[in-house]
Formats: sequence, structure tokens, C-alpha cells
Amino acid sequence: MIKVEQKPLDEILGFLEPYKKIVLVGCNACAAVCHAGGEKEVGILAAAIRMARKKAGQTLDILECCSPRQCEPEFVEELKEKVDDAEAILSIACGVGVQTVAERFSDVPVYPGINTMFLGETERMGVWVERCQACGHCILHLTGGLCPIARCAKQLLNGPCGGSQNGRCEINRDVPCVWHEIYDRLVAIGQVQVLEQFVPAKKWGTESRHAGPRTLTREDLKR
Amino acid sequence: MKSTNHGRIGVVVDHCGGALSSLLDEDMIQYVAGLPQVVSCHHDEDLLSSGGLEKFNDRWKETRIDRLVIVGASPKVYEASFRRVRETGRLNPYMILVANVREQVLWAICDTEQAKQKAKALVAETVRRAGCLQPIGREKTDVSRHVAVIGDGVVAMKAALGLADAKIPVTLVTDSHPIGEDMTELGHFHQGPADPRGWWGEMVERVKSHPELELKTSTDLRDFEGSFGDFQLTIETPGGTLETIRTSAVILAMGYESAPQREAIFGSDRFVPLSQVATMLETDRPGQVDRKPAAFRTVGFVLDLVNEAFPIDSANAIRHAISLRRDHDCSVYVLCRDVKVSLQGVEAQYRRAREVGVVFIKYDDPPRFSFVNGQINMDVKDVSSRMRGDEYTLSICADRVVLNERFLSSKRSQTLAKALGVPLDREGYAMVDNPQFGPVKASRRGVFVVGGCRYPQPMEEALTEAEAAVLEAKQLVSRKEFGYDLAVAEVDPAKCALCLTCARVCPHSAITIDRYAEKNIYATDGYGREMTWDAARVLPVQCYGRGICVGSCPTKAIDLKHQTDHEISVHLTA
Amino acid sequence: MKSGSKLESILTKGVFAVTAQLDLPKESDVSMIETRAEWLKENVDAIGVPDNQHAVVRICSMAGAAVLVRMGVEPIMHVVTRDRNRIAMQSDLLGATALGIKNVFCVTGDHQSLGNQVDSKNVYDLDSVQLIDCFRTMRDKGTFLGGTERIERELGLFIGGAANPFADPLALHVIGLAKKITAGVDFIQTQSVFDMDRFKEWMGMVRDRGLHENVYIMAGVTPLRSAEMARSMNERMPGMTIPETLIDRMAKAQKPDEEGIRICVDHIEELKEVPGLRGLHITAVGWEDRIGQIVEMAGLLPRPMAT
Amino acid sequence: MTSFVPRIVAFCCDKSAYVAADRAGRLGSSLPASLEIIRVPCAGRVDVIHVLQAIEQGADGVLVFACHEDNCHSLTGNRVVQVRIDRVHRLMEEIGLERERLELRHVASTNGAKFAQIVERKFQELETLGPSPVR
Repeated sequence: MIKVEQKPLDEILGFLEPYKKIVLVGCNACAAVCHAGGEKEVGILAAAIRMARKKAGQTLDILECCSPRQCEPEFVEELKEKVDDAEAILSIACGVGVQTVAERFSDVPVYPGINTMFLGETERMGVWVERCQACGHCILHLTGGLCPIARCAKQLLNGPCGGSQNGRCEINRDVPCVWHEIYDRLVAIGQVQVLEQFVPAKKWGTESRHAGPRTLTREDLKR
Repeated sequence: MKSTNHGRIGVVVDHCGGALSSLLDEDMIQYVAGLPQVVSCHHDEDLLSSGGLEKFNDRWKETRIDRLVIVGASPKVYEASFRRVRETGRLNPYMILVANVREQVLWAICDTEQAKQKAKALVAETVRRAGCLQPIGREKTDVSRHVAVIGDGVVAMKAALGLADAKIPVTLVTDSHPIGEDMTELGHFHQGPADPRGWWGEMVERVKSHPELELKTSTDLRDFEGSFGDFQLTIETPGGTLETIRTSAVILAMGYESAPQREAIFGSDRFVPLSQVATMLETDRPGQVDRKPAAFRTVGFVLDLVNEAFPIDSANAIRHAISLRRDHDCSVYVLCRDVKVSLQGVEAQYRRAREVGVVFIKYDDPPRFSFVNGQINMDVKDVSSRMRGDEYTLSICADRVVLNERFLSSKRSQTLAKALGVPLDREGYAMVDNPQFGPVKASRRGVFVVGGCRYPQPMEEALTEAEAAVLEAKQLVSRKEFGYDLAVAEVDPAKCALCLTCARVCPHSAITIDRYAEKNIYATDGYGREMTWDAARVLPVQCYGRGICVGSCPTKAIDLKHQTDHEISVHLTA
Repeated sequence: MKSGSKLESILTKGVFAVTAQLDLPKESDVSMIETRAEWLKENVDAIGVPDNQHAVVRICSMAGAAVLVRMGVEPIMHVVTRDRNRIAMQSDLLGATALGIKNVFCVTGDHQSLGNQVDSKNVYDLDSVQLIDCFRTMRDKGTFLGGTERIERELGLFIGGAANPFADPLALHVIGLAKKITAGVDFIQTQSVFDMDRFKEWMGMVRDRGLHENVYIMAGVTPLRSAEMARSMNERMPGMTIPETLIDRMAKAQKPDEEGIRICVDHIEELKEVPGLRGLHITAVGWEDRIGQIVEMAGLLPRPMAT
Repeated sequence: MTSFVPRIVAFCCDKSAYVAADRAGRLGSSLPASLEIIRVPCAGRVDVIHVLQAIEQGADGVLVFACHEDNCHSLTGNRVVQVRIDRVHRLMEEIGLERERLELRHVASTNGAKFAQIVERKFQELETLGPSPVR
């Protein structure tokens, strides 16, 4: 899922400087799961902002609300009444949710309360790690189920670079070398020969990350 | 925000046998009676006196109140009688709040005027909060008369037999086959039965033949589900088939492991693990008619290099030291940081050891070992001599050096504990709910943990724990049903984001992910269809109602029925 | 002959080749390149010019190589995939060929977080194996990557790649070498050898697969100047391992610099005997003036003339 | 200047601190009249939002009482609340509130005197610190 992190309070306070009444919108999906944007965080952030403003001698009226999934237009539509009363929107959904809100309420300034980090898994409670870069061309069948695009600092597709040592990446000894892990895994499942296969230059092109927003259309679902 | 403007509140002022009379004067009564939603206000001399509660029944009928605020002593004092209220009256015990005026005002605040103000504020706040209360029901769960014991050794056998003897059907799940073959555990006794092998044999025989005891050998635990009263234990039999045992309670009775110290110089065969001392006596004196082992005359015991926290090594070392000194005429030195004499009888044994001439040396810095002419030389500074100001190193040459073994939690007991939802501590030992109040109860209701899988302990202690667990389990399953208040956490499945946080933080393994269903009445095809979705669910039988999950939920999907977030918020909003 | 480069002709003839590395300056003044190239000219067959090594900004390798060409010295132009995408790298190759550069050395390059531009965005459009494949396609098929468009004039190109015999798991890095050969690499220069046993083990695995018959393998060597230098290389250079025994020997030496050269020459003597090894690549890290001495002491002078 | 009386909210674990608070009076210790005791079934019930709410609603200081280490009646409640308090401390720093205004303390049910002492000390500390700037 999408992993996110709340922005420092100072930065958020900076965004809200000119306003007297805002609406704070959370998202009960991915952002909630990593404890940064759910209904609970809306309450915490609202209280913190109010107190900081009060300390500075100003008041701020915060309408708290939370959307089940902020990237769905129908759910965003439900915010209309609250937004109508507000001068600005602070959204603590991922970058997608912030944009859905911005698109719907084109005349109200929208500010992100969150930094969207990556697509990742829960390593253990409170620790999330990146696992996918949504490149649009999955090659996990060639790499023992571990993605070098997301987990190799150089996104190498044909094996490790020369800087990997003792199973650790050259950029930081705390980071495991994913190619070392891929090798171990392929040995374990008896598929080392897969590594002999030359992986040609990756198609980063129109279907991938570097060609503007991608659109995914399902003809059978499209309306 | 939910409205609190409902409910008919009755207030009872308890003078606590006159103690509160001065504080709760007429002015106070008037104030209380005038608070919003208060429909009746009575003042009793002593609420807890016999018949005090019965009086209410009539009054409730008169005033039709649906919630009650008691102004008096600490709620702790009244709570036992709340339970009685459920049986005798019509008022739900969770519809009662107490303003703790005696403890928090009368006794705590000296200034009378201040005390009066405080008492008023306290009562007003309690009355406000009483508006948030909701009645909480009671639930029963059937408890089958069956207990499963999981474990491989003598402690598990002891527990199983204890239950079987009490005519409680018990299943002993063990991975050893045949049971009772491995007798290494006899070495874990600190004193032990007079005839260990006989004792052991008898126990094994009884386990095999007891009519109430079903033995599942060579099996492995595959899955554990359900809640107290109806646990489902899935085991894999030697044939590879899966079998489900339904049981009310489970006792995990596993041991610990030990590994000899073998680093560097300790790898030499002159170093003997503590558990091998008996074997050493047998093998190292072939054909010695005078019973004096020629192969060694001087023996050193070095303790506390590992496992400093456990008293069992000291006890064993002292026992062996006495025997070596007295029966084999060896010179014996015991080097340790501390002689631990907390186990029963060890104090006397220690004195005994000194009397027969065992030398004890207390060290701070670990001794240094080297080989000198085929012997092991130990350089050690005696801390007790240092106190006298003689700061010199003793050199002791020993033929054999006995080392205690490093205790480890066994991987298997860790796996089993995890499967049963028993948390592990940092060293991997199974944790109990509270070592003082429930030393064998696991945090999951109906699960008990005994023996060395909790911490390395002498066999005597482990067997006592087994007995304690038998008593507890017996008490639980002897009743046909288990009744409990639904004063628990509750998930709103519609808000649950399935983040698993609650299930991960719950110390009582009371939260599972479950399938919810509801009739979809809006189905366009005209048929009411079942809509299902996954969400966290609290198992009320397992829940202790402490609310740890509530504060952890990122979507505020969980609330505590007997103390809602709303109630806390009302309390905080003065 | 694929390229007509001097290095290729020497390796093809079976002569033990010697190349050296020349670190490029962090300025546009190229006099330093010229001075050092003068020292090396007679002592080595070709000179490698790195491409912003350690992710530290320097004069570009194509310019450095062009300076060498102008002096009549043969360059090996390094190309790292870190900083340029396939458009830039193919374009650069055309330009380099036009400037008379015949040897290229394809590597991924140290990660930017290790250099002086830690906040930059890396490219890694291709990895080193794909870059080798790309250059081979341009040379042998006469087309650009992934297209059919013809490149009019033939490209004379001798393609190099790197190998690290000291990274683990060893088997994985041997597979990596095999892959580079499949992709079309002509010569390999290894990470500097300090741990001779490990290097021989690796060469053994390379020979077992017959890889040495399909590529010219040149072993890297580096003269140590002091124990401190060895330690800091161990710590800071990715993929570098210097055994403690060597560091010890350096630390105890009366004259560390001479000891360093001695060790280096000893290593070269030993490497000359390793079956399947076809040459030597000396990285002197700012000690280029001593390379002549090392090559001479190792009995590798005079260098053959170009044919 | 009128004298400032700090308002303290104390979240008390039902198993330990609440009993200790009861006992404090019985032992003759006094508690400040401005102390607001909130009884919770376990310190683990107390959440970040509750603490923030307490401060926002005008508390000058918040005390959260938990059972002693390894003696929590819910196994992990006292550790769970510790990390929540750490989070509030970080937030307070960002807001610009003195961290002394919030403290997690461990107290045994039998130790009424210690409870009273902790409250007394906090009271004095807050007197010096002055009113909460967000009150």
C-alpha cells in the first residue's frame, strides 16, 4: 500500500498562516493504515494546530472530517458542505487524495499535510519498507520475487554492481544488497540459472514512469 | 458530538456512616438536586449497610431513573455491590457512576471552603458524565469439560495427570515419541525424589494408562483458534493428517534448553558442563577401588560467567561440590559472583559445604584461564579479600573445571507460545499476564504457561507451577458456563481499515480479523443479498476491557463500551 | 580487429598488456593531464580516464580522452550509466569515435550519495551490462538501441567492462561476468587485487566456465603508499578489500612507500603466472609518476609498439 | 498579580494509581483541589488525543500514571502508553509547549504517599512554570 508520513507541524503552520477557518480532511485508507492520515490523526493534528495558533495568539477554526478513501470522487463530493464554509483545505491523504480534492474544489486552496513516501509493506509494526515503484513492467519472475527497481539504489537489472559487499549496499552498510538477496532466494528455490539470462534495456517509455500521467483503462468496467 | 442531554439521573448521597455529613450539607444537597437531568436526590446514612441497596429498588420504581450517581466514597468500595444490583434490581451496574468525595475531597483537601467547591465540581462532572453511560449486557459461554496440555516433558505429564486425577478429560499433546524416554530432565531437579527413576517410571506408566487422559505423541501443533471455552487446537499426527481438538483451556508446559560454554579455551575436555558432573564421576575413575578418582584431585566450579540471574546453578554446584569433597576427597573451589541460596535448603547446604572444606571465592572480574602442566590455572581476585585490603591474585590449578551451562529458551517452546498467542520476553521466554497476580496465567484467557519455557527454574518449582495451573484450569472448566460482562472493546466494522494494529497490540489475543455480513437491502435486483467484508472483531470472552486497542486504532473504529472516548472527552471538557 | 585500437592489437597478439588509470582534474585546465600522460606514455599501452569517479564532479572523460588522443596516447574512455540516459550515451559514443577514441569502459558508477552531489537524481536508464549491449549493437549491427535506423559509418570500438573478484557471493559475480560477455564485452578490468588467494579462486571459477577464452581479463593493481591509505581505502571505496596482513606489513615498514611498491611488484609477478590473465591495469591514485618504476621492476618494459 | 493555581489532569490506572490516590488521603497526605483525576482501566487506555484534549481544555499539566515496569496488569499497557507520551512530547516541542507539562509516572497501588508526592512536586513545578500558554 501507499506509505505516507506527516509533514512537520511547522511546515503545516506555515501553509495555514493566512487563514482563519480551514477544513482538515483525513483519509481512512492507506494513510490511516500507516497512522498518518486517519480519523485519529485528524483529531491529533487539529488539536496540535489549534494549540500552536493559540500560543501565537491567533485562533484557527478547524472543521475536522475524514473521507473513507480520498481518491474517489464520490467520497470527495461528500465534503462539499464543509469546504463551502472554509477558506482553505488541509488534506492528510496521500498525494493522490490531495489532488482529487484539489480537482473537485477548484477555487479553494488545498495544502498537503503529508509527504507521500512509497509503495511498501509492513516489515513490523511501525516500520514500513519500499517494495514497488509501479514501473508498469513487472519482472519479479526473473528476480526471485524481489524487486531490484524498488530495492536496488541503482535499479540494476542484470545483477549487483561492484560496490556490494557482505550482502550490503555500497550506499549504506545498513541497507541490504537486494541482488545478494535475489541470489540467495534463487539458490533456495533452485532457479539460479535465471540470472544467466540477459535482461535487455528496460522500457521506461510511454507505459512506464517517465511519460507523464499514465492512464489505466479497463474496457469492461469503463463507463 | 453526541448529545449528552438524555437520561434521568438519580443521585444518592452516601454519608459513609456520618463521615461525610459535614461536607455534604444541606447546601450541597440542594446544589446536587439542581443539576441538570437530576430527577431525584436522596441521602442515606450508610449505603453499604445491609439492606441499603434494597431500599433503592423501591425508589427507582417511584422516580423512574435510568442511571445513578453515588456521591460518597471510592468507587472501589461500591463495585462489589454493583454486581449484586444486577441480580436484585433493575438498574444496570454500568449505569452507575461514583463521585469519590470521601477519598478525593474529604480526606485530601484540608481547607473546608475549598473542599466544598471541589466536591461540587466533582459531583457536577460525574453527573455530566452519567449522561454518557450505556447499559452493558452480560454474556455466557459454554465451557466444555476438557483441557489440553501441550508439552514434551515431565511437567506436562504432571499437569495432565493432575487434571485427569480430578476427573477432567485431558489431552496431552507432545512431539516426543514414545513419551518419557528422554530422562535428561531428571538432572534439572535441585533435590528431587528419593528414587528418581522409579518416580519417573511410575509417572510415565500412569500417563499411558489413565482413563481420563488421551495421549497424542509425535504430534505438532498446526493451528490454534477460538476463545476460552471453545478453543480449536489443530494438530498434525505422525501420519500427516490434521486433527482438531476442541478444548476449553490449554496448558503450555515446556522446558528450557541449555548449551555448554565452548568458546576458546572452554572447548578443552578439561572443562566439564555442570550437568555432566555425574557422568564425569562415572567415567573418569575406572577401576578405582578406593573410590578416589585418580584422574582429578582438584576441581574448580566457575559460575556466573553466564546466567547470572538464576539460582539453580548455585544449588547444583554446591551439591556436587559437597559430594566431591566428602565422598571423593577432592579439593574443591567454587568461583562465583554470588552464592545464590534462595532455593529451599540451599542455605543449609552452603553452610554444609563450607564445613566439609569447599572453598568459595567471590569474583568481580571473570577469572583468567590458562593451561599449566596439563592443569587449568585460574587467576582470580577474591573480592572478599579485597575488602580486607589484600589486593592480590589467587592462582588455582585444577584438574577439572566445571562450568555452568548457558540457559536458552527453546525454539520449539517459542514457536508453540507464538501459536498460542503467548507473548515472549526479550530472551524468548513465554510471559505470563502478571507475575505477581497470576504467575501461571497467560494473558490470553484460558491459556496457562508453566515450567522452564517461562524462565529456567528447578524442576521442583516447575512441578509446583504445574499444580497451580491444574488448580486454575480445574476451576475454570468445572463450571459449565463462563459468564462475563460485555464491558469490552468493540469494533465498528464499517470504519475498520484492516490495518491490524489492534490485533498486534492486544496483549490478550482478543482481536481477530473476521468476516462481517449484513443484508444489502438496496440490491437493485430486488433480492436482499448478503454483503460481506472483513474487519477486526473483538472476542468478548478474551477481552479484558483495558482499552489498549482503542487508543491504537487510527480510524477510531474501536471504542470501549464501559468508558467511551466520548465520556473521557466530556470529562475533559470542563 | 574490431576497433583498430593499440590495446586490442596487443591483447590479440597475446602480449601481457599494461594500462594505467589517470585521474582527471576538477578544473578545465588540462595541463595536469598532459604532465601525467607524459610520465605514462612510454610505460603503458593505454590510459583509462574515469567518468566522474566516486560521483565527484571532474572534467568529463571524453574531454580527457580527447586530450590524450591529441598527444598521441591511447585513451580508454570510461562511461558511467549513473549520469546519462541512453540518448546521451549513444550520442557521446558517436562523438568520442569522431574524436579518435577507440576504447570505452562501461560501468554503472558509484552511487551519487557517495560523492559531492548527494542530492542529485541518478539516471541508471541502463545498467553496465545493457550499456555494453548497446555499444555492441551500435558497432556490430550498425543500429541504435532498439531500432533499425542505420549508423552510416562503422564504429571502431573496443568495449571494456569491470568485474569485482572480491565481492560476494563470488558465484553471483562470475555469473555477472558471463552476462557481460554475452552482452559483448571485449576486455575486463578488475577491481585492484590485494587479496591474491581470493583473486585466484575467482580466476579458477572463471576458467572453469571457460570465460577467460571469450574475454581479455586484466587484473587491477594499486601500489599502497601507507597503512593509513590502505585503511581509508578499505573503509571508503566501495567493493575494495585490503587484507589486514598487508596493512600490517605497511604499518611495520621502515619506508612504507618502497614497501608499497615492492608489494605491488610482487603481486604483478604473481599475477603474470595466473593462467587466463591477459593484462594489468594500474591505478596509482595520484602516484602516476611511480608507475614507470613499477612496470620496469615487474619486467614489463619496453612496451610493444602499435602495429 | 493574582496567584496562579495550576490545574492538573491525572490519568490514573485503575489497578495502581487510582488505588494509590484513594490511599493518599487515607494516609493523611493532601492533594491539590485543582487536581482532576480520570480513572482509566489501564494506562494503555490513554491516547495521544486524550492528552492533547486535556491540554487544549486548559490543563496546565498532565500526569499519566501507569503500573510499574513489568507489572502492568495488561502486560504491555504501560509500554504502549510510554510511546504515546513520547509522541505527545514531540508534538509539544513542535507546538512550543514545555515538556514538563506532561509526564508519565509509575506508581504502585500501595504507594499513596508517592502518589501524593508526585502530584505535589508537579504542582510546584507548574507553579514555577506558570500557566499553560494555550490555556
